[in-house]
Amino acid sequence: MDVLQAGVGEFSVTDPDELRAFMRTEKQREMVNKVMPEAEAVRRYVKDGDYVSFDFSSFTRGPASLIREIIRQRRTHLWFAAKFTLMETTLLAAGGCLRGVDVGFLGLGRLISKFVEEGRIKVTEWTNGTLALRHLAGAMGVPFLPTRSLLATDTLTYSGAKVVQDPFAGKPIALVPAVNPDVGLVHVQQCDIYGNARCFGPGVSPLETAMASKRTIISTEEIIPIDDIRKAPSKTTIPYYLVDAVVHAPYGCLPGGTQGLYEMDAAHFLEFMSASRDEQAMAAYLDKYIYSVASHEEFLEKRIGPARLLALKRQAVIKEGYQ
Amino acid sequence: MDVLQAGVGEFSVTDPDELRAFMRTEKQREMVNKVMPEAEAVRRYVKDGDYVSFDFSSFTRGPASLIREIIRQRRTHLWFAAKFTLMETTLLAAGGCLRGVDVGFLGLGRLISKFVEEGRIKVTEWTNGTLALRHLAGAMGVPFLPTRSLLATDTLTYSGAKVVQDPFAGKPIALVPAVNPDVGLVHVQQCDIYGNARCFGPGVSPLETAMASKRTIISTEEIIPIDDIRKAPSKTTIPYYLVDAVVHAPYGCLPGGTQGLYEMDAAHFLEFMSASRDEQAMAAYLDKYIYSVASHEEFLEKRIGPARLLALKRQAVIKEGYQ
Amino acid sequence: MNGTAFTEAEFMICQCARLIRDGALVFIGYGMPQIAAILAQRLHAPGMVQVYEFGAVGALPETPFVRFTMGGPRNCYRSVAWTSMNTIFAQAQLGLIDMGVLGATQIDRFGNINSTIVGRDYHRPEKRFPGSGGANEVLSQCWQTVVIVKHERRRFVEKVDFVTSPGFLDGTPGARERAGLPKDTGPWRVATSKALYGFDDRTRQMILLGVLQGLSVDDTLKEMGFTPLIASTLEELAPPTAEELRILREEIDPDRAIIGGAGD
Amino acid sequence: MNGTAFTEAEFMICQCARLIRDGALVFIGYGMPQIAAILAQRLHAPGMVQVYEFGAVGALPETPFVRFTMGGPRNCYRSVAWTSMNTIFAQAQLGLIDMGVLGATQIDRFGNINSTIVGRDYHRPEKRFPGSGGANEVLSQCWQTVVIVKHERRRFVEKVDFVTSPGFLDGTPGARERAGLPKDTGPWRVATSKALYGFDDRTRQMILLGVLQGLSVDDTLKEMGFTPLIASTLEELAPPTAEELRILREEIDPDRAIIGGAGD
Repeated sequence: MDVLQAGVGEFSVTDPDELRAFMRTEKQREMVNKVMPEAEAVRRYVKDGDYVSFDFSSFTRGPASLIREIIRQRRTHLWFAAKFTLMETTLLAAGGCLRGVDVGFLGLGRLISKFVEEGRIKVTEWTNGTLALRHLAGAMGVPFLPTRSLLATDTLTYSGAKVVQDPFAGKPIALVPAVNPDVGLVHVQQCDIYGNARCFGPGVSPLETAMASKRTIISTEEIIPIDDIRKAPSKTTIPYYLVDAVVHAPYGCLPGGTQGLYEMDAAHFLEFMSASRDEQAMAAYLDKYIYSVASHEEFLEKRIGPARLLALKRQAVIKEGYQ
Repeated sequence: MDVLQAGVGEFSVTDPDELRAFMRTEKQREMVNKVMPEAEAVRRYVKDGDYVSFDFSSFTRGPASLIREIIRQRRTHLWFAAKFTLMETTLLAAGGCLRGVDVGFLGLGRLISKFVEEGRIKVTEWTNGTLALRHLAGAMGVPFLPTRSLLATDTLTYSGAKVVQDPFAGKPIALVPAVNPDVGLVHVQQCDIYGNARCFGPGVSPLETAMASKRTIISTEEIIPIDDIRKAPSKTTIPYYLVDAVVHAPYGCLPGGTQGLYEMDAAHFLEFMSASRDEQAMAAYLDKYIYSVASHEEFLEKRIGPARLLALKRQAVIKEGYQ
Repeated sequence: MNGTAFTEAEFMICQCARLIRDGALVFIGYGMPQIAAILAQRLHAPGMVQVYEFGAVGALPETPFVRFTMGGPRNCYRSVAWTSMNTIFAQAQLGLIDMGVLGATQIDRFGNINSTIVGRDYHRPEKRFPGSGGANEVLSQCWQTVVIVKHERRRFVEKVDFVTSPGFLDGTPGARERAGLPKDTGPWRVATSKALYGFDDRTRQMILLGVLQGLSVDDTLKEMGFTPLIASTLEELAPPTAEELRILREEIDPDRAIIGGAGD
Repeated sequence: MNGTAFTEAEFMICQCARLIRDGALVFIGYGMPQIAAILAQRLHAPGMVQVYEFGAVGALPETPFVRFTMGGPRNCYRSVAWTSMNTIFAQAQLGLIDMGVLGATQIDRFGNINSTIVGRDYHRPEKRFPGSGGANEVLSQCWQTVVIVKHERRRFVEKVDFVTSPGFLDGTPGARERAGLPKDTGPWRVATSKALYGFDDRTRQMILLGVLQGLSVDDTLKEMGFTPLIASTLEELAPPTAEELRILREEIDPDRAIIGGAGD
């Protein structure tokens, strides 16, 4: 396949057959109870140096409690797929967890930019759409997918895409390599103990993320009986055999919101935005919300409190479509 | 792009930019009432020589009344995507409508095989999965998608796929060309007058079919208010701007079933199977169920009758998940 | 038909069902494989997960089985997920589907399957058949594929007239991998109305593993168009048990549309 | 701030809103484009269809607008469909999305957009910005893209430091098509806090189409890093109307988080 242009960004591809061999032996086909505390899920399935991906966003249905646990356990040298991220990259970088980022959208706030400017965090350029497409390729078990985006830009130059001539229509087209994250993190509204998970509302790519990832950790607002799952199979976003751990995490998206259940905490985001201007302020933020609490439960209890939880729940007046 | 092998089957690709130009000018963005009789929908949007695709199957949620109307209007030289077909190819071929078939699954019964053996119907070989993938490519606006199926078979030799060396992982991989049907036919449980359509239950590729097709005709069991659509946007399988015509066709899948509403008519299928053994019997079948009735309503009234309709409705006792 | 008699279809279905592992994700073809899967689910493999090409996963089908049913509510009853064809074939391509169960018009020494044409000239076939359906994907992508086929000489041929779905191709080591097919996949067992076959690890040739109780090796070989390898220890294949037959005849297919024997 | 005064953000938003056609499918970026879309929807374009990169289509957002909201229930309220990112970008690639509305850090003479770095050395940037987000897709795939940008000299540069999203590239005829980008696409309008620009059909250079009422051409040119073409007939751009300001200030953004002016 003649390559007309090849991006120089850092990336790696998983050989499709190695991926298949992993899926064959490591993904449990039996329906077994996968519910475990967040600490255990992260200890088991997130290793130093892993490529980590998440869904959906910092503001909406993002696995914030799992991200905090990764930081709490002080993982290092992670590479993060920032396909719709606003705060996670800053938190992970400030926590010393991050080696690099696939951008997407790098994140909000000065600090993450500063990390990149100083060369402390590596970056490979992509776009939100091509990162989602790379997850789709990973989910399909193919090494690449074609797109007419990226072409003729420096984004492509500093990506890992290749431009080839389409052998059917004859025009140049970009191929983006599959990504198969070591760990995918997805927060959902409902999940059974086996991992059959339901997301309500729009999302970036929960199914693609779970399929593409070698390990998938689900955090869920609610654990429901499998009988409910079997009564409405179209509502299953992610089937159980893609899932390695189920973490019961009510309010797990905070400071983001979960559609139909609670609104995002805009005041907290302002606090984060303010802290994201310099390292010391962010260190204090991390200490307050992550290191000084032992778990998500303690975070809710000591740092958020029942009054705020109820207020955010009350604000979630729009229920239509989220069930 | 070095092509290691190229199938010799007949197929054509739509230039992605010509497709875009069509989508720009021909797909109506305004929400306008698209409800029309089946005769008008077929007259307007199905032309001699068209490539026609449908979803889902002959037995379940298939657009049978639209297929019958195409035969009734005596379209000719059609090419049909038999991605999950059992009776449609026989009916269309016996009705003189068909020039060729993308297989998929050619169909049940001796007659369609005989047509192919005698060279009266052309065939290009694919598989159910690669036909669905070709629709996905068409839906994505890319000229091809890669797959590890098809390789090393005569199916590939007589398809339109090409084998190339993957520029990322280095292994041979098949590329299947996009298909952009001239007309896509999808039967659904519910649709509003603008074309926002809901399929309940599993299906082959209703969204891919509607996206890939230049014209999409929806036939629907029920017409619902747009207000219902806006209350549960996740239930929308196909958004209105992909749709050109909405045909109100209760029992439109007969002799197939529609999940949650009525069971397939097994007795009718046995009658079809019996007729599908020779041309004269099939001619009589076509006359009885298509040519001698003016419309789907007349088909229901004169050839099925209220007792059978009610019986098939009563048999549909499983409702779980179909709403 | 007395209590111990059984049809060829019943034996094929029981053989096939016995090969289905508990806890496996299994891609189910149309017809006999559906019956075999339900039977396995009701006996030794309650945790096997049925996977259909139109996207249903984990169904617990309602019985009696209604002829033709595949995408309908009875066959898809109580699934864990309803996806789509592209999603489910993607999962097969990812290596998530353990087994596939398929029929065939012809099969050859190396397990290549033909369901397209009989005849030497593709453009003027003696007989045309429906083609791949989803069989090519299943045999390309699932880890182990079980082929269920009636034991007839015309079906077991030295070389299939048309390779619809890939077996071990020409049998040379690594032939599938060289072509780009997923590693370590291919046909695993061939369950017929008389015998059970596997494929030799080294030569990739079909190997006779067992013969139905009461039949001789010659009874099977004489109805084949080629001579397979023969395992050093041959299994005696048990006929359908009373329990298997009860479930088939009373629960799954009382009309005997698939299992046959209605006329006896 | 008196009744006729307005902020730069308010003017940019109103300009942008006026460019949104009724009945168009419009890809909406984060922040100001969201406000502009709601404003257009409430005034001249009730039938415009909002499209978001996470897959929501046809929302009628609840107001007041909550800062940061994008994928949340208020912004996605009463959509006609909730799809996914891959599906919605596929629809853009198919040619179904008429317009896109985007912000930019830098824009150059040929409408190339930079939202990645400022500085000559990619590996040692002076300033790092968030990168493409979905902007590259929007500018590559939508038929017409509106860029909404504050009128500052540092933002209007002869050549962007980094092409995040493709404008007319080097301006040569057919440059986008030669690269494989979809035909007849590209930046269409640039709406700033002082002026409105388009792109010359032949030279693909940015062309000044209009200036905010009360400002001169020089007022705009002196705050640009290059000199654009100037249309033979210049439009006088009306300031925000009382009705536009009422909707912005009372219905959409009473906290003035986006439209500004809270401190006045």
